[in-house]
Amino acid sequence: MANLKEIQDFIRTVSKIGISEVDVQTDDLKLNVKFPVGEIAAAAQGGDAIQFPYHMQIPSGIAQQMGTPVQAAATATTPIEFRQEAKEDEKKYLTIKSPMVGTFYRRPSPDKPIYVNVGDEITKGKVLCVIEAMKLFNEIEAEVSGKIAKILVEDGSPVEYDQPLFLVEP
Amino acid sequence: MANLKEIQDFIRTVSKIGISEVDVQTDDLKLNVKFPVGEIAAAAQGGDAIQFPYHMQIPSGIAQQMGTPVQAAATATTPIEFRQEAKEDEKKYLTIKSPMVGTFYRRPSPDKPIYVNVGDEITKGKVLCVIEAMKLFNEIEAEVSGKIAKILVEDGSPVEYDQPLFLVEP
Amino acid sequence: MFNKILIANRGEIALRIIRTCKEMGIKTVAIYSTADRDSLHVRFADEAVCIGPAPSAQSYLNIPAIISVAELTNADAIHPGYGFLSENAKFARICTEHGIKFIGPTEEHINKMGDKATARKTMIANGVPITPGSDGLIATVEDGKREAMRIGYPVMLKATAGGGGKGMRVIRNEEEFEHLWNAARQEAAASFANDAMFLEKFIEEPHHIEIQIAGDQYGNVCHLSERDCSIQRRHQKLLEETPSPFMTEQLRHKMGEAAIKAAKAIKYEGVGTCEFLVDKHRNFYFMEMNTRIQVEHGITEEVTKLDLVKEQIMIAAGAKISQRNYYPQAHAIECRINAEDPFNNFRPCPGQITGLHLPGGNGIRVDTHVYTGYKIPANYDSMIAKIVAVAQTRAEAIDKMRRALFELVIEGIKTTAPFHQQLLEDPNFREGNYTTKFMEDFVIKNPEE
Amino acid sequence: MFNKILIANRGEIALRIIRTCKEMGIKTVAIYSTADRDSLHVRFADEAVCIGPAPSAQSYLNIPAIISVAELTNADAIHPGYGFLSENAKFARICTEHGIKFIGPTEEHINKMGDKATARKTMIANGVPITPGSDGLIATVEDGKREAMRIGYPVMLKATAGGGGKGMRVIRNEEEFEHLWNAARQEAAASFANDAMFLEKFIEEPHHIEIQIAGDQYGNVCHLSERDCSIQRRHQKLLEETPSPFMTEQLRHKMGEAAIKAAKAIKYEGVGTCEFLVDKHRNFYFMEMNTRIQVEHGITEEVTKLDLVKEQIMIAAGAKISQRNYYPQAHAIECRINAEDPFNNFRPCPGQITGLHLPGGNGIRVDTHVYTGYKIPANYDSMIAKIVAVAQTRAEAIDKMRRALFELVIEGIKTTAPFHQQLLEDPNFREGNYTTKFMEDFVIKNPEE
Repeated sequence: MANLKEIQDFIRTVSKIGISEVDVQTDDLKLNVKFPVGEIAAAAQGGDAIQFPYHMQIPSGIAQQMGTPVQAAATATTPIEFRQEAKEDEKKYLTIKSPMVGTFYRRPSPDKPIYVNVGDEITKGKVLCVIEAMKLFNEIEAEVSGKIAKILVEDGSPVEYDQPLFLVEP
Repeated sequence: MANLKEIQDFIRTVSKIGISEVDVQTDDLKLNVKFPVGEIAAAAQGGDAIQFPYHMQIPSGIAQQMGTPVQAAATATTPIEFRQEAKEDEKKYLTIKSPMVGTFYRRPSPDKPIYVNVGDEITKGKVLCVIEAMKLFNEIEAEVSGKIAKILVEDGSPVEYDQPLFLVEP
Repeated sequence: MFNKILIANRGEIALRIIRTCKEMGIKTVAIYSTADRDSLHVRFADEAVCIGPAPSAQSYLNIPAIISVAELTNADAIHPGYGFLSENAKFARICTEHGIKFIGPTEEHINKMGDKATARKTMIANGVPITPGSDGLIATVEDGKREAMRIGYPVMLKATAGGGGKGMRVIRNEEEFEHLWNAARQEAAASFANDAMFLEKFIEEPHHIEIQIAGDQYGNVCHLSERDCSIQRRHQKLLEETPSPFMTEQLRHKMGEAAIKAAKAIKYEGVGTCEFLVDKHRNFYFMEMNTRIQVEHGITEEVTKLDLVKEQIMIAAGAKISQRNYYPQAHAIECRINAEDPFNNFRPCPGQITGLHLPGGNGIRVDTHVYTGYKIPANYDSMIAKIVAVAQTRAEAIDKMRRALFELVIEGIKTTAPFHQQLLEDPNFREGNYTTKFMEDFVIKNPEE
Repeated sequence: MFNKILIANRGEIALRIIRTCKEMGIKTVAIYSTADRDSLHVRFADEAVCIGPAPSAQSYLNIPAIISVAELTNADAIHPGYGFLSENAKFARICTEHGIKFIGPTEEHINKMGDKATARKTMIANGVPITPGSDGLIATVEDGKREAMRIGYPVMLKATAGGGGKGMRVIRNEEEFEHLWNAARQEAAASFANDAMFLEKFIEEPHHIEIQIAGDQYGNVCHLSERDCSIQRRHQKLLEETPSPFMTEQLRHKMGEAAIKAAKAIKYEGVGTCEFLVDKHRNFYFMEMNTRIQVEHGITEEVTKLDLVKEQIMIAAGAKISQRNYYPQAHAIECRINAEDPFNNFRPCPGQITGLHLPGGNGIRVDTHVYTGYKIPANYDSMIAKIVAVAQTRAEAIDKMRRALFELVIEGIKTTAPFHQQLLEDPNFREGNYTTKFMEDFVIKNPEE
């Protein structure tokens, strides 16, 4: 009998061919696979989903050129590292993102305690951090309840709009 | 019994033919595969040679623009129609192509008989036509034997290099 | 000179500014909304920061976010491009308050020129010809009717805060005055939160001709000759050219001097444009001054070989301008390629560009932020490319543009390119025989019909 | 004026010629080999005819096929571009015999300038300075040694039919004379079927500077100033610029006059280029005249705003040229982007372009026949694009070119673009301090090592 590994390889392989449905029945196997129509083309092109459609459409070399200023002299200062992409294993978590551009602080002021740590249980409405923008300190409240699984940004770092700040285990 | 590897190879192969569905039933196998209708061409292109890759890779609009000169006044004369593409049902024939640019004639001179007609049996070395280039009449000999199935070019028409002239049933 | 410039804009003008910064060795910070993640300006800048969601009010018009990014990235100047915050006096002031150089005029300049009734007064005081009109703002319908009678119909009713054709009405007789007055005021209130109105003599079939100027921080102003922008549809420019086919050497001299006078009147700093209406007798009237780089600045660059964005940056950094004026050394035409369906009332057509081939070679310049696969967001304006053709004569420039449009292929969306091709074949256009009324009579032939 | 022009070439120059023809309202016929079915020149011409298989000898050099196409399509003129049949006197004659105008000089002009020993004699007779050298061809090794002694070592041994660096040897002393003589003759015989040789004084570290000229059918000749082509590797030009950083106004005047003299000596018709070597004392010596459009003609166009292909067509149609000379109004640099691996001895890299993004904007011109998906045939030369940057000063043009190369993305093949980026950063290059020896000492840094 075909084992799961074989079936999995079979599906992966035929998915790249670009079909919409396959039905197999043998003495010891009954298999039906349907492929979503819209995705077939992408799958056929090389298998994997591409996170940033940009990279498919424009020569990927353009992306590589970021941070290579024409004037060599101008490279003296290091561009700020804004964004850290979420990793694969973080997908099961809920993400709390920054609603604004500013500087991320984990406590209201240097002499006050930290709002939250990894492992803390939070409820909706709990203040998680402040983001300073134009001298204003904006309290960021949790929109979900759960347990803080990861804090993605260092205290005092700049953050951009929509940047993931916390992962929460629901 | 067919194993999954065999089925997978089977699907890959038939996918390139450009069909929409295949149904197989043997003693020990029942197989049904559906191919997405619109996507067949794209899927099939996965590995095969494409006759005119140009059209895939450059905006197809460029091709449409041929013969649309900028100056409207210049459209008075009609461009010569050089090429007639071979049709699907002609694939079983052998094609005799023009080895040069010139004018295609079916007889050596206006008062002489035609070299060959549709239905004529020809053997290798038989003169099929002349092509005039720079006042020189070049006899074109058959490189294959068989029966003339179709004459693709009108007597007295211009032909380009590699242009199909005759279809021969081998 | 600046070390790092934040570009508070998107699309082709953001890319345009990044290019000049790179050439000058200045680092760049791009800002972008979530709708513009895949934009070229994001890729080509040294740093890029997402500042908000797709709606402009929360991203490209979001002053606190933009100032925050400038501070976080240590940008020492902000270039606003055109549109968005480029003529926003409050933004210019906040930049200054935060020690960031706004690359453009001061808050005061923007206020003086942005309010049209004030601008008219300044022009009168400085001897710049303006269209006869009401003495300042009009309070009531009755005042308006009296003023209109004095000026003589037809008159143009305008919102003082207006722009882009909004809050404007042509009134041809007293009967229609009240109705149009109400409509224009409502529109102005909705569009600009300001329903103050004034009246001008309406010039029939005028030429829309603008003079590019540049002024430095030391009171020097020069002009860079004209651009003819009369080919417009509902006050949206479609094609611009320089020199204007309607221009004479004498008129250029007079209009250039008037533009310089207008700029000197307010000690203008930066590059700017004085827009004039020119009637068939070559009388010209000041309309307004745009206190920013214009979309169509490229044609002036091509015939003067200047880089106007570089001039802006140099002026902002305190450089002195040369004391001479610049005259066209060639003929340049720009076609604005918009994602609009010219056969369907120029309906916007956002979508994905599935195939793209841009023209090139002798005398062709292309400014675009799009590429094969680019998705045009529905949130912003529909311009996707500017094609400029430069040649020694107007006839050659027209034929070069036709050749370039023939080479241009944009698939997946509809564009205005087929309209431009027809426009360039029009006998009146080819003869340079057109006014701002041209598009009202121009019939676009749909080849599929 | 011509009704229809056949373009006896391929690649970017074929496209270049089609563009000007379209702008002039002249119909075009493209010819192509089976390897070029998917080329843009095939798509953009009004008609296109396949003339033979991939090898040039059977297609782009196949005179009977090309003449047949011209007759079948009723073309009244043939533009040969550069390379292939552009300097083939026999082809020019056959065109004339068939009543087809060859857009270029006559058979006689090509012969007079194509044979280098004859050209030297003509120059001497007309007072154009040439490098001291042998009095005509050299029959034997002994004659050669005697002449070399008279001229003074080092000497350059050259094939009279030579070109592209083939059949040339520098001889530094009498001991190596015989060995190098034999090698050069064999190479000349194999390359040009003509092993006639002559000797010239070898100029150490010269500048390779050429003067663009144009002559009409009435004996008028003008010059369009110089191009500096000293950045070359094995006699292949890699980058050209105008004005030359080594040029002075006086030298330009003298070289311009010499080039005009050279052209007038043979009543030259068409555009052409006189190549000179210039030593460090600014003595200059005529090398040869190219009786065709040059690859690098675009930089002259950008600084004079002329269209040289249009000039060629006008001259061929009998137009008179203006009697003035043209001087650079800006600075232009061209980088030849080749499908070669600069980190691997410039090994050609034919293949498929899988991703392409071309630069644009202010001051950037791109001439290319490639597109995303284009397969570069291995049969022809490796140049895939010419990028020209134009600005007011040399420093600005260099920075603009660096910005353009930064924007350029070509995927799927290796190109010379990374080399050009390094070249433009080299302090000696930036100071304009280079001769034809430059590339011998230039070390290309492989960023992956």
